[in-house]
Formats: sequence, C-alpha cells, structure tokens
Amino acid sequence: MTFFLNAPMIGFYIIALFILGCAVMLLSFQRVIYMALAIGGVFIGCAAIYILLGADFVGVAQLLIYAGAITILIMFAIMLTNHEAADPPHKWTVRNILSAVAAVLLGAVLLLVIRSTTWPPEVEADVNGGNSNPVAVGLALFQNYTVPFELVSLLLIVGMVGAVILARERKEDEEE
Amino acid sequence: MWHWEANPLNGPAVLGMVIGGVVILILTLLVVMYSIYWQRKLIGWIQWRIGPNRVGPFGLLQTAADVIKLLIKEDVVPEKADRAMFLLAPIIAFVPAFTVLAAIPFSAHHVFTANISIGALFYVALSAITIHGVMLGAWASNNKYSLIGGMRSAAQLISYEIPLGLSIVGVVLMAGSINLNDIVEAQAKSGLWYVIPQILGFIVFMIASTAELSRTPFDLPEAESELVAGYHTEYSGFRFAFFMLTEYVYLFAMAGLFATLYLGGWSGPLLPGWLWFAIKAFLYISFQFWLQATMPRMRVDQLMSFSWKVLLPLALVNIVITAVVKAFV
Amino acid sequence: MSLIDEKDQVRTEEMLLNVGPQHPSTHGVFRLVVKISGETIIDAEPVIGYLHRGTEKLAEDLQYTQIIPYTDRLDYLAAMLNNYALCHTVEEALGLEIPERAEYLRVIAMELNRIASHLLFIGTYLLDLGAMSPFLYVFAERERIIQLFNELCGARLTYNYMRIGGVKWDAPPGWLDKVRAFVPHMREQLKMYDDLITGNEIFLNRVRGIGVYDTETALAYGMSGINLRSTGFDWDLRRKKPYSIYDRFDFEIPVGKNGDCFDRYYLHLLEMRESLKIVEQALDQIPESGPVLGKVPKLIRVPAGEYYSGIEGARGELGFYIVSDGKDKPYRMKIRKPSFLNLQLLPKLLRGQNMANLIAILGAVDIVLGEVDA
Amino acid sequence: MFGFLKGLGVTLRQLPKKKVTLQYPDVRPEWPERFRGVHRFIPELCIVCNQCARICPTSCISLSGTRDANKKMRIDTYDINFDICILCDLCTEVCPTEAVLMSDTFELATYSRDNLYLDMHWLYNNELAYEQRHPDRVPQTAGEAKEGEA
Amino acid sequence: MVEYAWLVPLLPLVAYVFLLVLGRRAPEGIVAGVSVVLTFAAFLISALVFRSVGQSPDQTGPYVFHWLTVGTHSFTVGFEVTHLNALMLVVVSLVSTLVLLFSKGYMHGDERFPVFYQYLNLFVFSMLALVISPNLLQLYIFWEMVGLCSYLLVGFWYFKPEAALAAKKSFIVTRIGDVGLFTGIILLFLASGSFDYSTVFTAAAAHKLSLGWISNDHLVTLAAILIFVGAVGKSAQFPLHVWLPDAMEGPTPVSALIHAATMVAAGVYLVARCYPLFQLSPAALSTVAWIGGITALLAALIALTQRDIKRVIAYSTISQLGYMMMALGVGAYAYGVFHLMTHAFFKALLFLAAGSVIHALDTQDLFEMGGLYKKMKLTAWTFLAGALALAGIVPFAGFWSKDDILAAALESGHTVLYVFGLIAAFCTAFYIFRVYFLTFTGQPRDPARHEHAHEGSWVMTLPLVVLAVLATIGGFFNTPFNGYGLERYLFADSPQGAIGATTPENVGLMVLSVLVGLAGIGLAALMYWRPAIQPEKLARSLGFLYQLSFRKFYLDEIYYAIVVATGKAIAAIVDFVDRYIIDGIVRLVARIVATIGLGLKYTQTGQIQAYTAVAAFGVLILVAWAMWSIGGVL
Amino acid sequence: MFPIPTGSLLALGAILFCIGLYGALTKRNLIIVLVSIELMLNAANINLVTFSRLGVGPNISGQVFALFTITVAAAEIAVGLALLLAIFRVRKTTEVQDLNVHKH
Amino acid sequence: MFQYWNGYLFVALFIILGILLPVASLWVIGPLLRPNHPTQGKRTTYESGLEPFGDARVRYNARYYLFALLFVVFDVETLFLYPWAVSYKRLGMFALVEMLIFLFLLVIGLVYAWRKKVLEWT
Repeated sequence: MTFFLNAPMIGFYIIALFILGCAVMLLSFQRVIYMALAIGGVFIGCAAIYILLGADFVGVAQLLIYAGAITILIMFAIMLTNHEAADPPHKWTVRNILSAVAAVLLGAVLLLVIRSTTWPPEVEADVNGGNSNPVAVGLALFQNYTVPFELVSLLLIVGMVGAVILARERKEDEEE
Repeated sequence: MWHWEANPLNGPAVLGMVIGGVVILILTLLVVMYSIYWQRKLIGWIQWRIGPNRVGPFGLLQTAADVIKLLIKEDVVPEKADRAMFLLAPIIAFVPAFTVLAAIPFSAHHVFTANISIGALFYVALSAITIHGVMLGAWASNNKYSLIGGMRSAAQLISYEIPLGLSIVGVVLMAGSINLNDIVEAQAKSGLWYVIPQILGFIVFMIASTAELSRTPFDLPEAESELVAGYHTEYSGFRFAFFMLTEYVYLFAMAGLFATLYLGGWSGPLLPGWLWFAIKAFLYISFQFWLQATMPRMRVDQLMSFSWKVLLPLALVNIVITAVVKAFV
Repeated sequence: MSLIDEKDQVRTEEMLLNVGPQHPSTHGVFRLVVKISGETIIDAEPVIGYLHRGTEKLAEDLQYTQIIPYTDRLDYLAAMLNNYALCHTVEEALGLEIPERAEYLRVIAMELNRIASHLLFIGTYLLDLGAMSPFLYVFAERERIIQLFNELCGARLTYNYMRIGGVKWDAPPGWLDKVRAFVPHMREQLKMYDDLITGNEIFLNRVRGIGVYDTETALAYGMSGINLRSTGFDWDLRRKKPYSIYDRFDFEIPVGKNGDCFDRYYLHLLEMRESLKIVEQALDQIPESGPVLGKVPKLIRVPAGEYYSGIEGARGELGFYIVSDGKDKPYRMKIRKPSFLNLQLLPKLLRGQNMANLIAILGAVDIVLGEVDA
Repeated sequence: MFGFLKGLGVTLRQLPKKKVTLQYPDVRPEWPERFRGVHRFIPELCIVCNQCARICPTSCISLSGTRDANKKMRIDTYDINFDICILCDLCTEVCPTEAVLMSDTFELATYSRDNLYLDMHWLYNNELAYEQRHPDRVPQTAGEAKEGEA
Repeated sequence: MVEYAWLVPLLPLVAYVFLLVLGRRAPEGIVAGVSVVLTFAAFLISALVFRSVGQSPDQTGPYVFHWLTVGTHSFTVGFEVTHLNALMLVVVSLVSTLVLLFSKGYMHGDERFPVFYQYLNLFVFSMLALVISPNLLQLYIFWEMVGLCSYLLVGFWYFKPEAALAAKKSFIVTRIGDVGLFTGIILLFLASGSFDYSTVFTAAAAHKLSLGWISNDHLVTLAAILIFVGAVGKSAQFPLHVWLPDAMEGPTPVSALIHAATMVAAGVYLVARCYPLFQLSPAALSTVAWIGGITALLAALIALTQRDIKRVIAYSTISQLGYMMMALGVGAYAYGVFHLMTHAFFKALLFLAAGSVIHALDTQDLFEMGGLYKKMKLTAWTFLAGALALAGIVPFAGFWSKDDILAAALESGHTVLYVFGLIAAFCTAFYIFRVYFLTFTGQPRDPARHEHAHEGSWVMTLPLVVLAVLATIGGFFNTPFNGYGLERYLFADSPQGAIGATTPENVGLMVLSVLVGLAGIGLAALMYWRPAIQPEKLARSLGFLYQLSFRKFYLDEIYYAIVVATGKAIAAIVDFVDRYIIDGIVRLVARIVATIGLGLKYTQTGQIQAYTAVAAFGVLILVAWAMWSIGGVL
Repeated sequence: MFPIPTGSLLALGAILFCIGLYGALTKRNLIIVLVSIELMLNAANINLVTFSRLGVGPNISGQVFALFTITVAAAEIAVGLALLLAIFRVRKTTEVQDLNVHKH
Repeated sequence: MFQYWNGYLFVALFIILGILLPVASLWVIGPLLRPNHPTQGKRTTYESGLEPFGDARVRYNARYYLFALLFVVFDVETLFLYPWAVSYKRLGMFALVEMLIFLFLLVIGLVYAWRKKVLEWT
C-alpha cells in the first residue's frame, strides 16, 4: 500500500535522473543537434517536475513555451547556421579546468547550504485557494500582478521588433 | 461522474489504468486503420470508383495488408544519413501524438481519460513537440529535398498552431475551464453546443486543424508534385509507417478535440456517451476526406501568410467578441 | 543575364534542382534542370530527347500508307489529328478529291479526339495543382470517347483510321447515334467541371496572373494553338485557313484576355464546347451513305517537289512538310511539332518565379513529349 | 469565399453516382467487333502472296510457303514477331483472301522475349478461340473454318 | 617763484619728446641747439627759484596732487622745494647745459647723434625731478630712471662689447644698492604709513616708528643703513664702487655729466635729504663716516697707478664722494653739501678737458700722450685749474670744501678718519698732477697722434672756460669772506644740531692740508715733469704694493670669485636636483604605469567565456561569504 | 504530507544550475552557450515553483513568477538567436573563439 | 479524496505506451520479419532519378527564423490568454480592459511584422 503513497517520490527521482541525464548529455554530445535534443529533454523533465509540485499551469506553460517554441527556435537557428558543426572531443584546457572548478565549487557550496538548513515543516495549505490551478493563477495574475502582466506584452513587443530587425534579410530593402 | 482521481491510488487502480491505456492503444490503432480504409473508400466513391474491395470482405482488411506489407518490407537507412537521429525521429514524432489522447474524454465515466485540469492546453503543447520529430527526421536523412520539405512543414505547423490555440481560448472562455471534461459538462448543462455561439472560432479551428494535420489545401510538405515526398522522402518500410501513423493518430485526436470542444463530446440525447463521441469524430474525419477529394493545394507563400494575416486576426476578434458578450450576458 | 549578379555574389548559394525524368509532375520523360536561389528560380534549362524515335528518318524508307501508323504515335493523345495532317498533305500534293462521307467522318473523329485531348490536359493540370477528383471524372469521359473510337477503328489510342484519300472503314452501324447521344452528356459534364474547380479560390490564386506573356512574344517564339490564343490573338487554322469541310460549320474561336495560366486552362474548356458544336453540326450534315475512300492508285507516288500543309492540331498548328523525288517514298518528311515550339518559351517564363509556380506554368504550356521528341 | 463550397457540393453529388470501375480480372471487357488485338490466321485461305509482309511498316511478318501438288501455294510457316508489331492492321486490310485478321485477345504480357514470336500454329489456335468466343461474328468464314482444319 | 619749480624738470622732458618726434635723421645743429636752449632755460628758472628761496627763509610746503589709492593708502605726487634741492637744481642744470654744449663737438659725426641727445635730455629730466620729489616713492621712481639713463648712456656704443658689459655691470651693481634703498623705504612706509619726508621724520622723531617686534630705534637705524646702502650703490662707495671705472667706456661727456656731477651726487643728496633720520641713530652716522673714509683712501690709492686718463679721474670721483660721505657721517652736513657743489664743477671740468684731449689724440692711454701743452693751450690751462681745485690748493674751490670736511672730522673726534683724509688728499694731489705732467708736459710719446692734435671748436672750449672759472671762485660761496653764506642758506631749513656754521676756523689745519697738497704735487713733478725718480724703478721697488694698487686691490676678481662662483655652485646644485630628482621622479612614475599596463594587457583575451569564468568565481566567492556570514553555515 | 523533500528539489535545481554554468563557460558553439543559459534559467524556475508549494507561506505567486521568467527567457532567447544569425550572416561562424574581435 | 496525481499518472502511462509501441515494433518485431541487405543503389538519397549533387545544407535565409520568432512571441501571448479566459467570470470588467491592452500591444507587433513584409514567404 505504502508503495503507492510515495509513488510521487519514485516519480520525482526518475524524472530528476532523466533531467540530470539530459543535462550531462548536453555537455558531452559533439553534434549541435543532439545538444538541442538534450535541452528539449531537460525542458520536458522540468515540466514534469512542476506538475509533480502541483503547478499544472506552469508545467504546461513550460511544455508549451520551452519544450515547444524555444527548442524549435533553437533548432531553426541551428539549421540556418552550419548545422554540421561538431565540437571537437572535450579536452581539458586551462580555461575549461578553471570553469569546471568554479562550477563544482559553486555546486558544493549550494548543496552544503541546502543540506544544512532546516527547511520549514511542510504545511498543508492548498496553494490554489479552492479552485483549479489555472483559475488560481489567472486570479493572481489579473488581480495583484497586473503591472508585470502589461510589462510582459511590452517586453514581447520590444523583443520581437528587435529580433526582426536583426534577423531580417538585408538584401532587398536596404544595403547593410 | 467517475474519475480516476476519485478513488485512492492502490494496486487495482494502477492495474485499471494500465488496462485502460492498452485498450486505448488498441482502439487507436483500429481507428487509425479504419480511418485510412474509410478515406480510400470515401474518396473512391466521390471519384466514381469503388475504392479497395479486394482484401477481405469489402476490402476491410486492406489497411491491415498494407501495414503487414510495410512490416515485411525492408527499410533502408541511407548511408549519409545520421543513423541515430534517423531512427529516433519517428519515435519523437509518434509519442506526443499518442499521449495527446490521454486527455480527450471519450465517454462519461472517465475510465480512459485523465481528468487533468489543463486538457486543451495540454493538447496544444504536445502537438508542438511533434514538430521536433519532423525536423529531426528531415535533417537526419541528409537529403536536399527532405531538408527543405522538413523546414517548410515545420514552418507551416508552427504558423497554424497559434490560430488553433487562440480558437480554443474562445471555447475555454465560454466554458470557464480548460479541463475538457468540464467543457463537455458545460455544453451538456447549457444544452447548447459551442459550435453555434463560437461559429467564428469554429471556422478558424477547422482551417487551422486541417493545416495542423497537413491535409488537403495545406498538404504542402509532402506535395508530391513539387518536392517529391517532403521530409519523409528517405524513410521507407515500417519507419515510414510510423510517420503515417502519427499523422492519422493526430487526425483521430483532432477529431476527438473537435468533438469535445464544439459538438459537446459525449453529451447528447438518447445514445450512450461514447457512441455520440464516435459519431462526431466520424463526422470530422469524413469532412477531412471530403475536403481532400475536392480542394487543390495552396501555394506555399499564400499558405504561410494566410495564417498570420487572416486566421490570427479572426481568432483574436473571436476572443474579443466572446469576452465582450460574456461580460454582459 | 549572368546567373550570379555581382551585388550578392558571395551570399546566395544557388542550388541545382533536377525536375528530372522521374518527376511525377512532368508529362512523360522530360527533364528540367532548374537553378534556384532560395525559393526563386534563377534559370531553367529543359533537356529533351528521351522519347526520340526518329520517325522522320524512318518515314524516308516507308510508303505513305505505312507512315500513317507512325503518325499515331506523335501526339499520342490526339492521333486522329496527326493521321489527318499527313493524309491532308499527301492529298493536297496529289490533288485527290475526298468523298463527302469520308470528310464528315474525319471531322467527327478529329473533333472527338480534340475533346479527348483537352479533357486529359484538364485532368493532369488539376492533378498537378493538387485536386484529385477532377482527374478521375475527366478520365471517365475520355473513356467514353475512346470506346467510340474503339468501335470505329478498333484501337484505343493508335487509331490508324485515316487513309490517303479517305478513311479506312465506314462508321459501324449505330456508331453515329452513339456519338449523337454522347454530345449532350459531354456538355453537362463540362458544366460540372466548371462548377467544381473554376470558381475555387485556391485554384484561382495558384493560376491567375502566373506565366504571363503577350502576343508578340508568343508569335516570336512560334507558338500556336491555345498558347497563342490565350494572349488574345484569335488564330485558329480551322477558321483562318479552313481545310477540309470546316468552312461549312459555324463555331467561334475562344480567345483569352491576359495570357496567364488560367486563360490557357479555361480556353480548353471553351474549345471543347466549340468542338461539340462542330460534331453536332457534322452529325446533322453527314450524307447517309457513300464511299469512304476516294479513287487512289494502288501505289501512291507523290510527284517530285515539296509540299507543306498545316492543320489545327490539339496543341497548335500541326503540319507535315514532304519533299518527294517522285518515288513512292518521301525523300524527306519534316513534321512541324507544335509542342516542341510551345516549349521554347518555358525557360523565359520560369525565370524569377518560385517553385510552386513552376508546376503551374509547366502544366499550362501543355506539352506532350511524343510530339516534342518525334 | 464560396467558390470552393460549390466545388464541395459537386463532389458530394458524385457520391451516389454509379461507379465505373471494371473488376478487370474477374469481369472481362467486351471489345467491339473491329478491335485490333492479336492476329488470328486461317492457313487455308492464305495464298502466300506476301502482300501482308510487304505492307507491314515494321516488317514483323515472315512467311514461307511451297507449291503443292496442284500448283496452289500452301503456307508452311507464318510467324509474326509481336515484339515489334505495332498492331496497325495494315496487313489484314491488304490481304486479298482475308487469311489474317485481328482477334480481340490483347493480353500479350509474357516473361521472356521469345514467347513473343508467335508461329502459325498459335495464331490458328487463336483463330479457333476467337470463333468460339464470337460464333456470330464469323458468318462468312464459317464455311472454310470448318473444312480448314489443319 | 617757487611754485614754478616744476617747470625745471619739464623743459628737458619737452626737449626729449621733441627729439623723439624729430626722429633719428634730425640734423645735429637743431638737436643740440634745442637741448642746450631748453636746459639753459631750466638753469635760469632754477636760479630764480634759488634766489627766491634764499630771500624768504620760511619753508614752502610741498605742492602735491593725488596720484592713486591702493586699498586704504593714497599716494601723492608733486614737487617740493627746500634750500637743499634748490641748490642742487642750480648745480645740475648748469652742468647739464655745459655738457650738452660740449657734446655737440665731441659727438660730432656719430650716426646715432640725436639718440644720444634724447638719452641725455631724459637723464637731465629724471635727475631734476628726483631732486625736487616730495616723497620717498617719487624719489625712488626717478632714482630708477636715472639708473636706466646711466645704463643707456654708458652702453651707447653698444657695438663695443666692453661698453655693453660695462653698462650691464653698472646697472646690476647699482640695482643691488637700489634693493637696499627700496627695502628701507618700504620699512619706513610700513612703520609710518606714508612716504612723505615730513611725516616720516616727525614719526621717527616721536619714536613711533615701531614695526611688530622691531623697536623704534632699531627700525630707524636699520632704515637709515638700508637707505645708505642705496646711496653706496648709486654713489659708487666702497663695496659697490667697481662699476664706475668700467662706466668710462661710455662717451666722455656722459662721464662728465653723470659720473662726476649729477648721478653719483644723488647718493649724497639722498643721505643729506634724510639727514634727520640719520641723526636719530649714531650707529648709522658712524657707518656712513667710516664707509666714506675707507672709500676715499682706497680710491685714491688705486688712482695712483692707473694708465687710463679717464679711469684715474673716475677713481678720484669715488675718493671725493668718499669725502662727502665722511663729512655727512661725522655730522658736517653743510660741508658735505658744499664739497658736493664744488666737486661737481671741477670734476666736470677735468672730465671735459680729458674729453677734448681724447677727442684730439683719439686715445685714452696716458703713456701715449705727452707734450700737449704746445698744441692745446686752453685745455691745458683749464685742466690745470681743475687739478689745482681737486688737489685743494688755497684759492681754488676744492681747498675750502675739503679742508672744512677734514676739520669737521677732527673736531668731531674721528681722528683716524682725519688721518685717512689727509693721506687721501696727498694721493689725490699726486695722481692728478701725474696725469697733468704725463699729458701736457714732456715729449709727445706718440708723434703720429701728436701731429693732428688740435684744440676743439668753441662749443668745446666755452664750457671748459666757464667751468674753470667756477672751479676757481666756487669755493668762495662758503668762506669766512662772505660769512659762510652757504651754511646760513642751508641751515635755514635743514636739521638742527649739524656741525658747521658755528664751528670756529682752525687755521693750523688749513695750512697742514695745503702743505700736504703741495707735497703731492711736488712728488708728481719729480717723477714725471723733471724725472728725478724713475717711476718704473719706484714701481718695482714698491713691488706688491704697486701691483695691489694697479690691480684695483683685486676687488673685481674677488667679487667675481664670490658672486659668480657661488652662483655657479648653486646653479650646479639646482641643476642636479632638477635633472636627477624631479625629472627622475617623473620618469619613474611613467615607467611604473607602463609596466602595470603591460601586465594588464594579458588579461584582455577577447574570449567572452574567460570573462564569464572570472565572473563565476566572483559569484562563488560572494555566495560563500554570504553563506558564511549570514547563515553561519560553512 | 508532501512526499517530495524540499532539500532534494533544491539540490536538483542547484546541480542543474552548475551544469548550465559549466556548459556556458566551456561550450564552443554560441548557440549551445545560449542554451546553457536557458538551462540555468530553468534551474531558477524549479526553485521558484518549489518554494511556491513547499516554502514558508505557500501561495500562488511563486508560480506566477515562474510564468514571468518563462516569458523573459523566451524573449531573451529570441533576441539572442537573432543576434547570432546577424553575426553568422557576416562572419560565417558561430564559434565563440572566432568572435573575439569587433573588426570583421 | 482527490488524488491529484492519478490523472498525470495516466498521462505518464500513455507516454510509456507511446514509446513502447514504436520501439517494440521497429526494433523487436521488425528485424524478425524484415530482410536487411542494403546495397549501394538502395542507399543513395533520392534525387528524382539522377545522381544527387549540391550539398544538402538548406540555403540560408532568415524567413524560417522569423516565423519561428513570431511563433514564440504569439505562443507566449496564447499562454497568457488561457488563465484570463479561465478565470474571466470571477475577474469582472477590469480584467477585460487589461487583456484588451495586452492584445492591442501584440496586435501592434503583428502589424509591424506585416508592414515589414516579414510575413511574406518568398
């Protein structure tokens, strides 16, 4: 019986392993396309994590935007530039070692901190306040986060216009 | 209303789920097979010919024979292709196609559906992942035609996903919940199928869904006459079958979504829930085949700009109208 | 025009694309090497000769009657017109007089064959653009005509029905009634095609305003037939230089407005209606009985000299040019193949278009490789 | 916007129409009387005048005959090379005694090229099959057929 | 008539401006004519002023006008006529007129003739203005003007390097003195708050001149000495006298006017003018006396052995100025002034006579002259008159003034100074007559020159005669015969308590001094007229003494050694400091920065990932520190 | 009782962050550097959502913030890749080593 | 007792089945049934009958990327529309105005793309 109670625990570990596996593959692959796939895997893994944590809407949002739109954007970018590019096999240059040390140390510090702080006892509060998760998110979003919401549209517009100008073909309308 | 969520998670519940899953898998394969058969029959009839009638009674086993042929046929991995990705692409294409079905409410008691709070959005999100499979397949076969075809079909799929998502927003606005079961219940309760109030959304949905399935006017990617066979030029044998399988599973899924969103899913007088669902799905599928028999193919640039210049504005207008109407009603 | 203009010499990498003999959308074995940069075609170069059988060289060693079966295989979609073209040239050379009934039978056969050829053009053209059903409908109608021909001369495609001086056989009993029955049915079918596809917006977007050229270009390239008439120039040999008994029938010559693919497509439909009118009038005027073959010497010898006469074939002015040294075999026979000439404009038309239009333009020019390669 | 709706209407109307498919292998198409299939040859009538061989554009007919006792030519061998015969029906037209005619068998597909050289015997069998199939079609030749058994 | 006194300096100024306007190519006649006429007019006015001052003994206040105000102090400018400066006006304008006249002949044919006259007129204007200036500031301004004119005139023939050097030397040495004067004036100004003589003297007398920690007496002494230093510089007294002999490079009329009568006398005039201040500090007076005495003796000893005629006269001027200073120093105010007047006349005479001799023989070396008596009788006679006056022989002017000074010295207790005075008197007589005998008597040593020697024209001879007359009768202004007229005139408004009029005549002293004079003349005659003693033999026998005198006591060398050497040394040190320390530091800084820059260059690799790696380390450290300090975790 | 311990969730986030950091620092291809940065953003997102559910006062704002991060990441990657394409059009390379000089 | 995860367990199950089907059929059943002797002829890429020539790299042009870019931006827009649509009843008029502003801005973006001829495919 208890086996199923902590099914989410097992689920979490599987997903965590999947994510870390994909992340490590991202580092170890040579061909750029494989790396794009690896990152797609990581994104889907994270979506699963969010769903596990009860954040349905954010999970699907992650799935839709990250795993959907951004990975496609990355693939298009890879296709448009030299997609045969393959990085040479990993060799430990000075810079690599240094950055590795930095990353490992940072990880160590963070993990140590996480391990040693006593996290608050898990309280049985219902995050969604009674209704389903998307509704809760909607209410929060439109009642007390209105300004950031409007800024999001502004951010999108600016991002889009900028990206369009940068990526547009120079040929037909104006010289470079 | 019986939900998986209602009862606690224990041994038999999980077993029930597994059986449900397998049943859905088999059901899907059958539906796919017979929708292919029905497609060839219907189009045949339209074109004054009788369609497959040799294999099995009235040609019923025709698709089965095809599948078996594909199984037996040798599939070749081209030498220059990137072997690993070439093998992986069809799987990446197929998996989301199948998982989408989990969210679609086939019948009243949800033995075979996951009553997840974000049904419609789940569908849209997962259909974006198939595009990866298509692009990887195109890239892996390292053939000029397939790469252009792949990129072009990916561009088409992403262009038409936006109007699809926006038209669903209209329905969600009316129903007040993204959960597909709630939508069906809302339509059952109000007794009004959303196809009538959401007529504009419905039109956008139909066109966008046809484009998503890359069928008929929008079947550019594998337009035989132009780029030979689009992104799956190099695929052959059963691996090619999977791309076709993906396409038809999506057809079934889209039919399911269509039925749920606009024709009130399993709700309907007299007949049992699942039968209503079947009829509505069958309606959608037949319409697709009928469309395929009649319509010529759109040109690629018209096709691409059609989505952004016509469908997207229409969908936005639909949302605004629904919102305004709903605010006052 | 240099293939790589100097401004962006480096950036655009051209790609050679082979719309090759195997390609499904070419009618027969015709290869088009297309250099495209991105989506736009920079240059196109047709490669023909895959179906060359050396008919003209063979003819030098064949008596005139023996040549007729070879003419069936030139424009295999409209064999009757080919047969008549040869016979017409030889008859004019010999100054033979053709019995009335033979003339009418010939006209009926030719017009029916023209309808069959146009039907097939519409079918394949629409199939190229993606519409599957019209292709089937069109073939059903064409099958009827072919059945008629089968009864008339025993073959579906390679009729070999006409002989110098007339026709081989008289129409079998009841044949003419079948033809009379066929005409209204065909008109109704034509109306059905109109409804089915001509109004379709997607189709119109694909063809309207594509592959446009004007009369001067058409004439400069020696085009004839519907390709010429689509630019608004009403040149139809049946009306302009009436041969055989065409002057007895009244029929209009449909003419296009702006020389684009749509006009070329629509003219085929209109021309079929005109041919039906001709067949109807022919059926009314055909004498009940009479010889089908004029007085023709056993061994036909064309007096020395050169003779040429052209008739309005399914795809343009089809003519035979015969140089004879008095023997029973032509010294030299040259065939004016309309498809070959219509093809020449293709590269100019394709430059600057994109791939999707390539199919539309190539289909509209309506070339049959048998005739192109001869 | 409604052009394509009209089109759809047309296709819908085609649904109930009678289907034209011919179940070929099971249902044989019946050919008109003048159908130019594979030749059928009646040796008795042939007077070895070589007219057919001469008129044939692709000269695929080769025949040989000997004078028999009462100075009438008798045909010995009569082969048509169907590999290059274009079924133009010129030979039957020119044959004075209508010894060679066209039958309505058209299935010529074989697995090897030499099956296409059909000798007199095969042609004659074809003649018999033809007569059997179309008894009505052979009124005037009924007579010779019966006594021309070779 | 006194209020017209300002006309006296104005006239030469007008002449100067007029000549300036005329420009360089004006004809000599007009230039000289205008100058002489205007200066003579100035002499007449000054004579009238002298008469009116003489008749009305009351002191006429200074006529002053507001000049400018700086901060709280307002400075005035104007003129003041006292008994002292009225006399000076007369002396200066008279001598100037004569010299201007003489120069016309002497400078005849020089292309810069008008320029010469411009400078001369400017000099006369500034000398006259100096004399009548009512306060110390105005005095100092004209004091500088006079220095400037002396520089211009001495260096007139600037193309001669010696002339340029001499001009520069004269200017620098007098500058040293001026600094002293200037400091003194400033001190007085700071203490009394004003430059006017009257206010300063009354404040000094009332002991109110205290400045910070300096008491009144000390301040007065200091100021007096400093002013005296100015006078030493200008009047070529002992330490600062070296410039005067070299100044002989200038044309002779210049020497006559400036280096005999006027400018050098300015120093004495200054001391006289500030006499009340000197009287307040006995130390100052004794310094004046002693410096005067030493200078007189020293200059006389040097003059004995000089070869150049003008240098001998120059040294004699220094020695006579020494006498004047000694007179003032011992308290004989009137006798000093009286000697100044008489000296002006006979020294100008000597210079002009030497000028005409040089003009004739075109050489200044005594041992190239000889036997000129025959050729230039008038010059000889006038020179003789001057020589007799200088030697202090009875009827001549020199006797009366010098004798009074010696008497005053003895009477005021300065016996040592008296002895110095006597020796000096003996030497003076000897060297002046050495010159006389070398030039005019005996055989001409250079016959070529002797041939074309001739007397100058009237413009040259007239001034000689006039001066000769003044030299002879000049002495009678202050003799018992006219009742010591000059002393009475002077004491009318001069400070009380000065020795002079009231002192009884001491005939014995008079006879002693005449005898000394005659002895000097006799020795000279024995050596050069009727050569009994061979000068060369005597020179050799005296040995080092001779050389000492001939080498001007090596003073120039000493000065050179002291001043220039230290200058060079300091310069060397400063150079070292500048080159090696300051430059060094700058170059060092530059090198440091360059090395640092080189070091940093290697960090800019252009690789963005290298930069981010560094950033990552930064983050790491931050996180670790944050965790350590807040959470206390690590 | 929420079965998944907070500690392990945060640990996952931290490890992902470090992997992303290492990737960003060492990968040669610019696209993959951008991708690694996305990975780091994702790690941050995990923390956000974890604290929204298991934090001190669990409320929905954690998830809303996760949404905003997702949009920002989307805009960022869009502009980043546009830049990359612009560079590629000129320099014909996406190797980080080659892009160390402004002049091209 | 609302078991939140059951639904997603079902979805996870579907994913597993989705993977199992192709893997099983392609790698388990397939090799058993399929002949496999690839020859050179079979293995060259299809080039409508002729020898393949020209490299397979898609010719660089930006319009593919531009469409992906527009997709990302409007996908995010769709995302934000959903919570609004879901909780529309509870939010009232203010949310409508808010969303209209949001939509208006993004429509401006679309118009910009339209005017800059980014949407044309040529």
